[in-house]
Amino acid sequence: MADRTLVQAIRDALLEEMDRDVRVCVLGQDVGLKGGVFKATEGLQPRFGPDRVLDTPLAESSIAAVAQGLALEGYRPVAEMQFADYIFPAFNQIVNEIAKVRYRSNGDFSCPLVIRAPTGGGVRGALYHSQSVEAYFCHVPGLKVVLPSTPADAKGLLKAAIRDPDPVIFLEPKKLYRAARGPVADGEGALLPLGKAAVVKEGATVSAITYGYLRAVTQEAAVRLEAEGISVEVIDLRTLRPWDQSACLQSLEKTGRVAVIYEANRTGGFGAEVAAELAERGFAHLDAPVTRVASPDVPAMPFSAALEHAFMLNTDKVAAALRRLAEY
Amino acid sequence: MADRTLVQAIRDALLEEMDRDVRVCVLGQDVGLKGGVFKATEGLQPRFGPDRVLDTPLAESSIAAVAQGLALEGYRPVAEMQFADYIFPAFNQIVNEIAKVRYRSNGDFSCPLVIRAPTGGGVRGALYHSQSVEAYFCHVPGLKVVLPSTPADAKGLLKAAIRDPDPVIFLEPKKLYRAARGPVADGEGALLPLGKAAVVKEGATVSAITYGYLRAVTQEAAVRLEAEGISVEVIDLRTLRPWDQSACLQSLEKTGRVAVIYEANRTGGFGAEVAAELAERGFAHLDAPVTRVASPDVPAMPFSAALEHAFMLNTDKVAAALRRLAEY
Amino acid sequence: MSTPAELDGLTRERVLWAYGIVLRARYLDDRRFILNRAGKLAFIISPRGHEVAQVAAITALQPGRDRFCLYYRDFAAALACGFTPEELMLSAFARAADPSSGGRQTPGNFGSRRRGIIIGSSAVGTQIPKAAGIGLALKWRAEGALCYVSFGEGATSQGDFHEGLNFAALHHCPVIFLCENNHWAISVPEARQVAGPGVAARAAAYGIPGVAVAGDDFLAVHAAVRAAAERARRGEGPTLIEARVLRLQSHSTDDDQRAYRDPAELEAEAALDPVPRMRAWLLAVGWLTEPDDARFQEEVAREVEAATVAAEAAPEPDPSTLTRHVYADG
Amino acid sequence: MSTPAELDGLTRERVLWAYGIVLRARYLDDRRFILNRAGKLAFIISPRGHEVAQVAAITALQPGRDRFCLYYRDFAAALACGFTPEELMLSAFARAADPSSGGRQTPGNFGSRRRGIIIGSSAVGTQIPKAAGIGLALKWRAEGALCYVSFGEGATSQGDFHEGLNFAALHHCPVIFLCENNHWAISVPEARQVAGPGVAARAAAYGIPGVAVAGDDFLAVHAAVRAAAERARRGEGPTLIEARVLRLQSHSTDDDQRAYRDPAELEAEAALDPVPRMRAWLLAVGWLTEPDDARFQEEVAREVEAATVAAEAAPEPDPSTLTRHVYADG
Ligand SMILES: Cc1ncc(C[n+]2csc(CCOP(=O)(O)OP(=O)(O)O)c2C)c(N)n1
Ligand SMILES: Cc1ncc(C[n+]2csc(CCOP(=O)(O)OP(=O)(O)O)c2C)c(N)n1
Ligand SMILES: [Mg+2]
Ligand SMILES: [Mg+2]
Repeated sequence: MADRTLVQAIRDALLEEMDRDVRVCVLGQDVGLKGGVFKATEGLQPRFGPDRVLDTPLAESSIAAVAQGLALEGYRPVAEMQFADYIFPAFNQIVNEIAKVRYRSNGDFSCPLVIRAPTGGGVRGALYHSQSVEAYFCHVPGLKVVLPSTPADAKGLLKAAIRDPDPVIFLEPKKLYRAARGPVADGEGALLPLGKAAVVKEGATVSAITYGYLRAVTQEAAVRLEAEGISVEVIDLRTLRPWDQSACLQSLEKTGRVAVIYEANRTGGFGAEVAAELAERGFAHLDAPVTRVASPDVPAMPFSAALEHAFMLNTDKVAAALRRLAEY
Repeated sequence: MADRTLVQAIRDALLEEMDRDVRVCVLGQDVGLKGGVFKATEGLQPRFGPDRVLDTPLAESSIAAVAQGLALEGYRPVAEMQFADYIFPAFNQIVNEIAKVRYRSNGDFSCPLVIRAPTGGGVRGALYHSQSVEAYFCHVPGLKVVLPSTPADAKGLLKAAIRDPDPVIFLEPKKLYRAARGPVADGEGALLPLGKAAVVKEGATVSAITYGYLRAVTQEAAVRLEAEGISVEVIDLRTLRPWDQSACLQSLEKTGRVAVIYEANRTGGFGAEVAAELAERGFAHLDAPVTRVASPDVPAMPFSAALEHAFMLNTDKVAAALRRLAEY
Repeated sequence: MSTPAELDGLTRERVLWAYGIVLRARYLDDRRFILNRAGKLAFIISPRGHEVAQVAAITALQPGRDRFCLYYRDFAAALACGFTPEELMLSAFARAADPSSGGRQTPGNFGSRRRGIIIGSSAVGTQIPKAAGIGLALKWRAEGALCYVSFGEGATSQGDFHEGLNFAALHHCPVIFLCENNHWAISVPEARQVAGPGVAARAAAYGIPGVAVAGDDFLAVHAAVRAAAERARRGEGPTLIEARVLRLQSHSTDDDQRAYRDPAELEAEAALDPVPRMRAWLLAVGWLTEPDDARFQEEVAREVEAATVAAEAAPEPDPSTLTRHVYADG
Repeated sequence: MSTPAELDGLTRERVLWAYGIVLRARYLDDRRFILNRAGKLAFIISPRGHEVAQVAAITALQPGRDRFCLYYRDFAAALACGFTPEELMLSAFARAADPSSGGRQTPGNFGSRRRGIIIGSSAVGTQIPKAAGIGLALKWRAEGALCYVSFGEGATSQGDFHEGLNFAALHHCPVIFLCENNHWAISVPEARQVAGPGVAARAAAYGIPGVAVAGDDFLAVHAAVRAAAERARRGEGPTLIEARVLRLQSHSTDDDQRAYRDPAELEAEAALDPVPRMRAWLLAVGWLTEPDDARFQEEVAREVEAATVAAEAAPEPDPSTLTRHVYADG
């Protein structure tokens, strides 16, 4: 068990998987000598060479397409999009091509690859380095979507994503890259299954379902509420597609009160799916409305510290929402 | 009041708006002499010339970008994407650029334009001519999204979209282009406001909220259920962003039972937003879970008639779901 | 057209085999149109006018070894790559046994893993950078295989065309980019589609060879593709070839080109059908005799009829399979 | 560098004005770095090495009449287009009065409707086809205005570059595409970015002029842009210009180029800083004297200091404005 930051855990996962399987390769802008703008691929090119750690041109559509070509030929590419905000030029290749390869060929072809991208805000990244894009991909059958929030989860889930037989969009909360630090296992011991949520903290009164950066915020809010006598169960989804409905329903049945907490713009965010599904399937057990706590519907997070702060959820806002729900 | 098909109503709207306002222009693949693959722009180029009705290269990103450039210069472009399935190469231009122009310039610039695209299935269009893409755009602050289902609505809302000061994604259910026919007013009398749902049929037991092709299917199901003694209120959202929450909540308060019926893949579809919001805000009035009725989570609609039929919602499936809900 | 002196390694047998493929494509196409008018086939994209170019190109390559990213108009190319008439008819009828997609895609999206035909989609141009990625893999594997990717001139307007060529050229990927330039993208003429001196000339922007050939000249297309293949196998990188062809049918059965094209031009083009021209050439050089040709055509007609009957009788996909193959475990 | 004989319509006054802009850009940049190190500015993208090329280009155009789609490195170009030092400092401090975005975007996304500077984004390359659309509008309006759009050589890899050039060339849009080729896209060198003979050579693919110029040669850049502008205003369509420049700083304050670049090369490039070279040229041709220059620099330093003080003291955006300007009515 080493103590690692989230970005170090990502790098460890890449390194171990490349060591384990010669088919695994990495491509993207600046992934080579620079080691990526967040250092997630640091040291990989010196170790594995400029082919297996390939600096691509500044063209996301072709990054996705080239990764796809490699996957179709039996490689296990891990493509990096420098920021999730810049994944959109590749949207057609991802949604129309990569996601549909298996289905449209009636199972004759498959497209196992990972597309990694730093997501979310809170680092003064402004409108184009802060977006939360998971909802776009969670609506796409054929894709899996992962969004971890601890170093151990990041490593374990990235390793699993690389070994998965299907394409995985792997979103990394950039605010946690260096801020999150914790113990991480080596090698096979680190592996975690996709599709399983983590019950981060048990509780009896309210279920707080979240993911990504807001896991830590929600935990803080839960601690604060505990002192007020409100017992919050915190669940980190970790994988968004497929998401762990049974873990969430189990919690709902226990508490009868659910908040879904996410960083993206509220309307049409992935939290809508979670809320709609739980409100439908858990209806008989609900003592209060399934409540969404999300970011405002503005196009993206502004640069100004004052506006960024106004945009982002924080412990105060989450605690207030959970308190309201407990008191419903 | 002329009797028009939906595609004729679209064409009438374009023609009237181009006559009314010289800034309105049309661009896209095959919109010129051919008049579009569905004939929505038929006769416009002979009337307005090859500039105002511009055949573009086969490149959706540039179609969106050029439309944006024209809008920034004071024109009112209406861009056609040949099929909604082919809007994805333009996703970056739409989401990162068009939608954010007003916000990122702090209101100094605006980007009034319309992007039209035929959406949905049921015409043997297979995986790449049947997709329902509305959820991707409903998650984007800065965009408006319209999806009409009758000739009168199509005309009235398209005219409003063209006059709107903000960018509008205008999705047209291609299965209804010729199948839907009805009375349509001329000129200003046709205009309809964005953001208002239509209560298509009043009812007391169940609220069925839908849009697009499924409006007619839901109406048929409602008629069938009426004979069984189940009174269904049918609401057509018409505009999806912003959607008419108050009309839906009013109906919910009356019936206590809501089904949200949509053609897209279930998971992460726009129906999730409607269901989540109504289940939250209408909680105190609900006698049954807000229920989603949607298409299965497969990447898209297959070509085979047998598989297409299995994919699509129809009167039987919708009636069965509404019956279950009434009996909850 | 050229004479056998220029044959460039081609044998008479191989050319006649190619002619047989061209004939099958044409007979199948005729048959499909009849079935379409009878309401039995929902949708067809015809290769009419492109057949000779398509088959000449594939004849210069090695199906089984190479990879093929075909596009929806590559009906004759698909036959040359090994699809049988019955298989293509299964696809036209959207039958369960359609080897490309089990009836899930419109016919024209060809795929077969064992044949190296990479499953395509209908989204124009997406195959181009994908082929660059496949080429990169083949380069790494260094077994001399290459990737052939074809598309219309309309597809060259997509950003993906540029990104694919730039990538393949940068990394010397063994890829042959073949543009079947029929001068129309549905109703949009080349003059409103391709700025500048033409498709082949765009190769220079990436520092790779660009070659324009007459698509009805079997030997010319074959030689261009063969040279590109040798170059690719030598590790020298990609080539862009523009085969100039005619679209002798409307874009698809959903289109009627008389609405936007000059009737005189359509008539003039009809007289330039490459299939009778290939036949005339083979007769002229003595590789084909009238009686042989008649026998050939009879055989092909029989084969096409048998394929049609078998495909029509084949079962439709079971509706319960709708949700299969979304993920590996489903 | 050239002599005044080649001045091509430029007056001494105009060139000295341009030199003043270059100086302002440099002084502001130095000031911003100090503020960044002091923790007062979160993020900077430096134009260091690009200033002369940027200002020479804008000096050949008509701010107020023309449209400008600048990119994030166009700090000196923004000054030349009319932004004041104080305005740019307001943007660096993300103050409410930042005229581009009221503190919503990172500095470097310049916009001002009244000045014809089209608000940009950070997404590389998106401005290129947008400029084609603006060009189309200007062509329709036929008032002789043009659209100038700039970008790095990394941006030329995007599909949007190709789509924008193809469209503008097809429709003879009055657009000047100016690539500031500094040979690096963050850490990716030109050799792994741009296949083939180079950026300017790509113009031929679209049948438009492509011109490469030394970006530290004020007169050469000015002349190339001026010729392109005349061509555009005559209705003859777009031009692609490649100005070869040096990136004398890391990509941004989040980057450290010593991690991926050869120290000897960095040192050699530092000696080629275009700002002292412009000064030396002006001294050599006698348009500038040492005392005048000293006075100039003092003025600029004062102006920059005043701008900094004013901007730092200006109020931050009111958090309650977060949800404004999503739609027209909000
Ligand atoms: C991304 C995308 N946009 C639009 C279409 C609709 N469409 C299908 S084929 C076609 C024309 C293609 O022309 P070209 O590339 O020249 O090939 P050809 O059909 O002439 O062989 C168009 C516009 C599509 N399939 N994909
Ligand atoms: C679509 C997109 N992808 C990636 C990035 C991240 N990024 C910002 S600048 C840059 C390099 C740009 O290089 P170049 O175009 O040469 O311009 P330069 O910075 O050298 O002036 C990258 C990769 C981005 N902003 N947008
Ligand atoms: Mg064509
Ligand atoms: Mg650069």
